[in-house]
Amino acid sequence: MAVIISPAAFDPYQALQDHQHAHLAQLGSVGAAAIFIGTMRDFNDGATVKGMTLDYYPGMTEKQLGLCVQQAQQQWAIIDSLIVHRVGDILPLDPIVLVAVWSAHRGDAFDACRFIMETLKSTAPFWKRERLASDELRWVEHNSKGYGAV
Amino acid sequence: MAVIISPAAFDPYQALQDHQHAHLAQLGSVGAAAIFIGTMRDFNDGATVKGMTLDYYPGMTEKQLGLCVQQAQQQWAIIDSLIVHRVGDILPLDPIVLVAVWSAHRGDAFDACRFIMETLKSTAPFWKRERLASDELRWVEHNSKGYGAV
Amino acid sequence: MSLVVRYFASLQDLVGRPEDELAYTAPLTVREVWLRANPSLSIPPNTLAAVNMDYVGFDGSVNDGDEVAFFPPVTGG
Amino acid sequence: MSLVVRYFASLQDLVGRPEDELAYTAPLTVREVWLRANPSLSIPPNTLAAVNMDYVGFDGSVNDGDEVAFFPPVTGG
Repeated sequence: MAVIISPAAFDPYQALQDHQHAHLAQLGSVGAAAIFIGTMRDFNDGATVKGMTLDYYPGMTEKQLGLCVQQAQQQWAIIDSLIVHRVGDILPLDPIVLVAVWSAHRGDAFDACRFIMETLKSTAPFWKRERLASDELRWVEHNSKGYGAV
Repeated sequence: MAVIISPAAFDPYQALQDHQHAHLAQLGSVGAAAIFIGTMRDFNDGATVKGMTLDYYPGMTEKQLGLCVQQAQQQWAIIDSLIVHRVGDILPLDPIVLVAVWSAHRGDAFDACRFIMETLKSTAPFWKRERLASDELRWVEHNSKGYGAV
Repeated sequence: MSLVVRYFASLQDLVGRPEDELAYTAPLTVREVWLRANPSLSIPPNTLAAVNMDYVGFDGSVNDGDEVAFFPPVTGG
Repeated sequence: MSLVVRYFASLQDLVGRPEDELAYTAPLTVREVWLRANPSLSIPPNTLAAVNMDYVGFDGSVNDGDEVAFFPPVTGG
């Protein structure tokens, strides 16, 4: 159940490969992995975005991410999980967040991955500040529900 | 919207990396990827499983997987998708299936990925035959609902 | 007129062959295709049918040259 | 008794400093912590509060040595 907060750019597929090799290579009980990767878009809320800075609350962020995983473990049968979240300066197309859940069965993996992702978005203290094409800085004021149309 | 049916073992993270580099490397509109990986367990329905053979219906399998994706596209805003499915002889811990959906928003990616996976499991003509520890061969008779307890 | 009838997985084991060529004269339903090809074997419960690689009900009709397939519930993924 | 009060993101811009040290004598609620630290500034709508890195309501009480934090809605992920 690893949680990594990283100011360095990361390749989510490499992170998954590394985690799998280190922790799950011999585990014949794993039948399912559900994974979410959030990536920085170059457009948001009607404006072209050139870059982004992600602030966080060291200590509380780790604690809240740990709680997300704990709450998921109480509801679903999880074998392992991995959360990676970028902080600091981020460019369009950079991965921002990775949430992966390994389980015996797909229902548990899907539900737990989505739960962790949604709980992270509403409780983990991260804050995005966008740099627009005009070089104006703008705090992102709230997270969306996650659908294009909403 | 790639569909790959493969008798060769595959590394899902490598497949994702390759697909992403080939098709999505410059795409600033992608904000979310939802991914599912199904892996062969070494235990099923009360017995240790040594290996498995996956039969399919060449032609119909591809057609039905294409329909899964089409139906998902009608319901959610999908930028790209990738399905990889093993056939032939499979060993425990081998990846069997990979479903990935890229979208602008996470809700669309999560919903479409899960829909494709569930639709694949109920409509794509694949059949598993397990080789038990006793060397007995046994057809898997139906897919589970995907939860440990069900 | 003629059809190809294909069997997959445990149903192939049951009928003991991968496919049949079926010549016929009057219109047939999918159920009648099975009965012609396997007169002494009733259709196992939960059997699925496809015509030209699309799922069909057993009351669906077939046309000259169609490929009709019978198989058990699918178990991929 | 004393507290550390921390501000994050747009709330840090608004109050103009990252943190305060606050000395106090009688028991305080979280809301009163804000009022002491920012007497001329009402709490912006949607502000969240944490005590020792756990979310709390504004009527929650604080203890000597606590770290109290105020910040806007989170926007990670």
